[in-house]
Amino acid sequence: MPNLLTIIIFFPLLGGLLISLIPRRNESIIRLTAVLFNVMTLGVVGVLCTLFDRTSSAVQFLESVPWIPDIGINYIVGVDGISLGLVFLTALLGLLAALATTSITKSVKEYFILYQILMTGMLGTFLALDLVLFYIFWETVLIPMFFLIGIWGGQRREYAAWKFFFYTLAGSFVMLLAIIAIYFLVTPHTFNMLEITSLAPHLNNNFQCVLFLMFFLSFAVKIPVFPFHTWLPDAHVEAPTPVSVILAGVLLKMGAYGLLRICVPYFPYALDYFAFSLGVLGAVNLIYGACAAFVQTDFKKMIAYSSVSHMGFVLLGVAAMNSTGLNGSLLEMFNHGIITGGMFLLVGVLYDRAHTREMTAFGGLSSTMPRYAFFLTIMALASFGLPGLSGFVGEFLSIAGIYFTFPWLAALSSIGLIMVVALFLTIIRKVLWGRPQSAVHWPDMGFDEMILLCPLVLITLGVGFYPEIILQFQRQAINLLVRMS
Amino acid sequence: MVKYVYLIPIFPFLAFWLNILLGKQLGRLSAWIAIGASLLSTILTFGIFFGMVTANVHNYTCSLGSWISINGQTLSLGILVDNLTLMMLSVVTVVGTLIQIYSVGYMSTDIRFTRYFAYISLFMASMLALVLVDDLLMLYIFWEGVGLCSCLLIAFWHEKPAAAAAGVKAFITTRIGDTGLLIGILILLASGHSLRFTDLGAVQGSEVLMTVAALLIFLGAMGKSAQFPLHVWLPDAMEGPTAISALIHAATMVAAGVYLVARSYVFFIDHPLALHTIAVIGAISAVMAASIACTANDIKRILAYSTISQLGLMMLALGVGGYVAGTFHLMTHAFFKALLFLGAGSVIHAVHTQDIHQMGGLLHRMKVTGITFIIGALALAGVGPLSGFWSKDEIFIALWQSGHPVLFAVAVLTSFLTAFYMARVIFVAFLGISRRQQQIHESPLVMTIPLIILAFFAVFLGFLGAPWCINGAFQHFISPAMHEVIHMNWGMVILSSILSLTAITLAYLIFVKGFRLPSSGEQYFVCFYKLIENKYYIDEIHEKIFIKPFHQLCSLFKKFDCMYIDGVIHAVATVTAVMASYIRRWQTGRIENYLFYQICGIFILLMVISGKLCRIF
Amino acid sequence: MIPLEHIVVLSVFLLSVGIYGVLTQRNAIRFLISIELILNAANINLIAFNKYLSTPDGLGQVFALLVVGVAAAASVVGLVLIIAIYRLKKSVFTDDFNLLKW
Amino acid sequence: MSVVVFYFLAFCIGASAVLSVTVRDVFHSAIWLTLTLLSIACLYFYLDAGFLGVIQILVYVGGIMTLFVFAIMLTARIGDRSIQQTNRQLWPGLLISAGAFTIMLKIILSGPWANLITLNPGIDLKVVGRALLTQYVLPFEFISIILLAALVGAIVIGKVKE
Repeated sequence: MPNLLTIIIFFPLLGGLLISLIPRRNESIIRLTAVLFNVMTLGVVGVLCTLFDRTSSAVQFLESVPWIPDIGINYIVGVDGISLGLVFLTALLGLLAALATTSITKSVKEYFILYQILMTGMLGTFLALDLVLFYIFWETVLIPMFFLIGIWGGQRREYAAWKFFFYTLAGSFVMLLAIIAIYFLVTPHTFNMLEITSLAPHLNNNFQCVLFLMFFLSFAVKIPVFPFHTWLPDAHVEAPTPVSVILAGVLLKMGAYGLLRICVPYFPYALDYFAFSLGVLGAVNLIYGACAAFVQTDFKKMIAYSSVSHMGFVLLGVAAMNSTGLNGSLLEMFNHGIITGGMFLLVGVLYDRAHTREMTAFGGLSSTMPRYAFFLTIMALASFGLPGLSGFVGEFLSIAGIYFTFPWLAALSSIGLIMVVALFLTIIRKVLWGRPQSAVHWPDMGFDEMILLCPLVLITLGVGFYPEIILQFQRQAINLLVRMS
Repeated sequence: MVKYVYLIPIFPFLAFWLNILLGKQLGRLSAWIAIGASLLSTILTFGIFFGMVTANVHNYTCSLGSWISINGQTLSLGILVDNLTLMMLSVVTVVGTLIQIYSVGYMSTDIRFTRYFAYISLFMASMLALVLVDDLLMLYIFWEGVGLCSCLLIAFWHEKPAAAAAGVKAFITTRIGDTGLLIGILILLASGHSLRFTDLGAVQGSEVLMTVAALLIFLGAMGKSAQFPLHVWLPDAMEGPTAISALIHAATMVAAGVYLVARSYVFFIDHPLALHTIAVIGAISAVMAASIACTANDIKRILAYSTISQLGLMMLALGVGGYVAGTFHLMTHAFFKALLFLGAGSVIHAVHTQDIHQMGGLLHRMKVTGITFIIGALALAGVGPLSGFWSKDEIFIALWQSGHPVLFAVAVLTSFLTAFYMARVIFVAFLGISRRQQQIHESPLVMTIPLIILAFFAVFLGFLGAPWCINGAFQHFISPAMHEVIHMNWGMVILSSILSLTAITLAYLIFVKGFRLPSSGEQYFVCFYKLIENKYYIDEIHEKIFIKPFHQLCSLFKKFDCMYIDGVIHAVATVTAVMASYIRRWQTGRIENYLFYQICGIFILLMVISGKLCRIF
Repeated sequence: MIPLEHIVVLSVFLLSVGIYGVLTQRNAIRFLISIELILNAANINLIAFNKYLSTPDGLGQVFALLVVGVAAAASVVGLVLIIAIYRLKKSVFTDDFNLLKW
Repeated sequence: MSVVVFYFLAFCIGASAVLSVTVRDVFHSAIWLTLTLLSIACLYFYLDAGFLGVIQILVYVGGIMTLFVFAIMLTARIGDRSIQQTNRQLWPGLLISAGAFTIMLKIILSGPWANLITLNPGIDLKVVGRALLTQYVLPFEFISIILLAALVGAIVIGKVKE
């Protein structure tokens, strides 16, 4: 299949178009169509994974078509070990989030149209290999997300949507400037990311540092890195469950992906120069996120802040600049998508029953909702990195990587490891243990809810027991990255 | 036979999944699945045990496949079976199986019966795997696994807030140690060393760095083995079911720290400072916990402190080079401490209280429990010829030979205190008059049979290491390189006998005869007593130094988020909004204003171009 | 013949009066009247240039004709709008309406 | 002679235009506008555009002015003399229009007009008609559509809804 990636990117959009043709009263058909398209997207991604040559570090399935030749913009898409895992993650979480939309009852048609656009944007971001194309997909994600939060969100949805929008937009503009700058700085002028990979490292050191910072700022907002993280708790809390899943599972990865795709290979000098600062930011993220999460009273906000904390591992891995750290970083991105996606699904399950997210309203669910307790426990354990579950591998590799480069930072981050444990155990204690707080007996998770979490739990266990199933895809690409930086 | 060794943890692991996934359908069958699994493991263990002993094989390693590669090293899941492993395997499987059988009776009325057995199976699997693996990282993985099971089982009765809090506390406290262990592993990894236990002896590198690594690894052991100052979780852990206290918090998991030190002993022995630290920490823990145990009133807490103290003794022994003594005590302690806990559980099951002052005269009501408990207590007190006597003797000898008089004195003091508080428990709770009116029944057979079996071990296991009996079989077994003949050290035997007998007599005088100190001395004593009764205020110090600042830090961060970061964001937004509120007044909505602006614009345009136009003309 | 610029000045004057009317009158009908003045100013120019510059096909007149047509259409619609809004609000004064606000 | 006629017409146009935007009574203002339009028609005749002059009278004076008068009468009270007829930007408006006039005057007076003039001997109405229906048929048709649309629109908007 020559145009596999184009199919993957635009297939969800096609679904969106199709949905726009369905009369709005046929809600169930709309839902079915959306799910069907996402299943097929996942299927195509599955085919991609099997066809992917994991022994090669090169970009595969490359497609290049001139788009606006006058200014050198091409439609270039390709996949390598760095993006493959994230594409799979996107397709998987996309399907699960499309399934988990029982709580969406308002304007279902518009919801799914926007959702499908969002999917195209995310997949495109991970697959684009032309800076302008990358930027366009990057922004494509922003707009549907703004509406998804602003229309289908909770109480303070508009505030959250605006906050998210402006934060990210501010970052994106800086990135656009950087993209234009890099276009004019490299000779021959090009937007082709693969060509820039070989051209940009020859830039003058000062340019490298400035461009690095510009790109980093934009990615830092998305990751999010302290102190640009405050959009995240609001956006995550106000977004409806499936959107939170996408937001935490995929959107945050876009920033980290950008870091790996652009900042690391393009600006080796700058990376070297800023590595320590990056590591410090990572450690701060880790500790700050865990601490801030610890005192929240809103369940969803706790999980949201814990994402901030986990993204600290990703930063640490990047700052390590060695294959261990980068492998850990990328793996942690994948794992975090799976785990936090599951966590948000679980919060959603509870919210559907209790209509509140206050921690004080829960308690003792371990006895009344044993299945829920099972899933939440596994996800929480994976979140704080219990060995044998996926979270551990990524965290361990990141910490190991940073240890090889900056031992003291690793020691500092290890404090974060303890805090994360405290955080998730507290969640377990408050939600699952103790006496039931509510007089109402909430029903346990149904089949439809469990079916969403099962794949996530299986992946968590699988990756935890045998991380090679993910690592084998990314290893060659990471090795190449290390050689370049 | 030995090549099937990897099956040992697999059986309980399968039992775990079976129980956790099919819990409701299985009902009471789940207990027998768990027990069956661990029985299979036991049988396999002993099969391998005798296979290896008869074939005179001391070492077996195999690799089950690579797991991950870091820094150019491929870490694989490997198995190392040597005599230490075999000893641990036997202890874990035997004690584990007995305790599971006991649990069938003990937990019979619990609503989460199946989950209990699921967790305990998971624990067995992790613990057995922990013992089997051949490198530090793998050990760390299962190390966390047992920690998790410990946490889940402590908080098993999570409806009690104290239990839930204790579960969390246990995990976090041990996690502090584990993080140290992780960093220690990283240090070894970063300096390019293999993490295999068999290669640890050959570790080279900067002395300071390696000593730090050793100390950090020991930090992990401290957390798990509840050594000062990370011991605070263990007494709280007594909120869990007593059978769990017996299995995890007395016999097996807490011994994992000692096991870790013993396992990487070749590494520690190269770094005297680290070894010395182990000895000192062990000594502090031993005497501190023993003194607290003298004043505690909760039977389980007494045993918990006693565990800390005994683990301290083992660490002490290891720290001064008494490898054999440490491991020997580890083995004997596992059995008699499990016995004591199970006995205590049996008592609690019957009288529904844990305060020893509310018990009394139990021996007459609960014959089997009483007698086995007393056997266990005497073994712990080091009364010959029970098992504790022999292992304690080994420790004394090791300390004596190492030539540290202070440490030796600490050990002597500890064993004196041990005998004293165990005698106290017996005199107050089991002998004397009954303080309860209610009918007290002996526990069912399913609970008493494990007690009897354990009592059997508590009595006879020591002979394995007794010098005159089968020529110190244990010593030669655990340390195959040693060939010298073990001699009886009669001095030590007499010393420890006198010690325990004095302590028991003293306890008899105080708790039975009501003997009191002269009042002048009492005044002086009260202060000291208060200090001990409050466990040296260690919990409070922890609270002050770690927990409170942590909470304050968290609140600070939350505030920082809301006030400063969001404050800046909101300030930017507000400035924009204020500016906009002025600018938007131009938008009056009146057509004539708009036209006016438009014409002004045209006018300005005309002004600008008029000069140019004139020139063109 | 009078100079062309005089006619142009006349038309510019008419335009200025129209602008003045548009800017200052609050009565919507006077508003429309002013617009008619502006349109006629344009028409005068078209006719005058047609006369003074040699345009054999009468382009200026053609366009003037078209402007008249458009002006007619515009004033018809404008007046009807005024009547409609008068019916609604009982006023034709433009400063009574700020529906375009924000 | 013709010069006098032109300046007279110019005066009529200018004066009546000014009056039409300054008198208080709207009705009077409509009358003054009629005079302006008539004078402009005369100017067209003067400029050899007789057809346009006729059209001007027919469409403007006959059609549009009637509409204006109707509109004024339909909207009661607005002709009242007591009502303020100018809005708050009287002086700015005056200023800007005067300014615009001055600056345009300046531009016009600096123009090289004399060189441009090549007088047209007179335009045949036939030429205009042919041009309108051949070369400029598209704008012509366009205007008719606009007129139709205005007609329909006026009816729709002006209709009293039940």
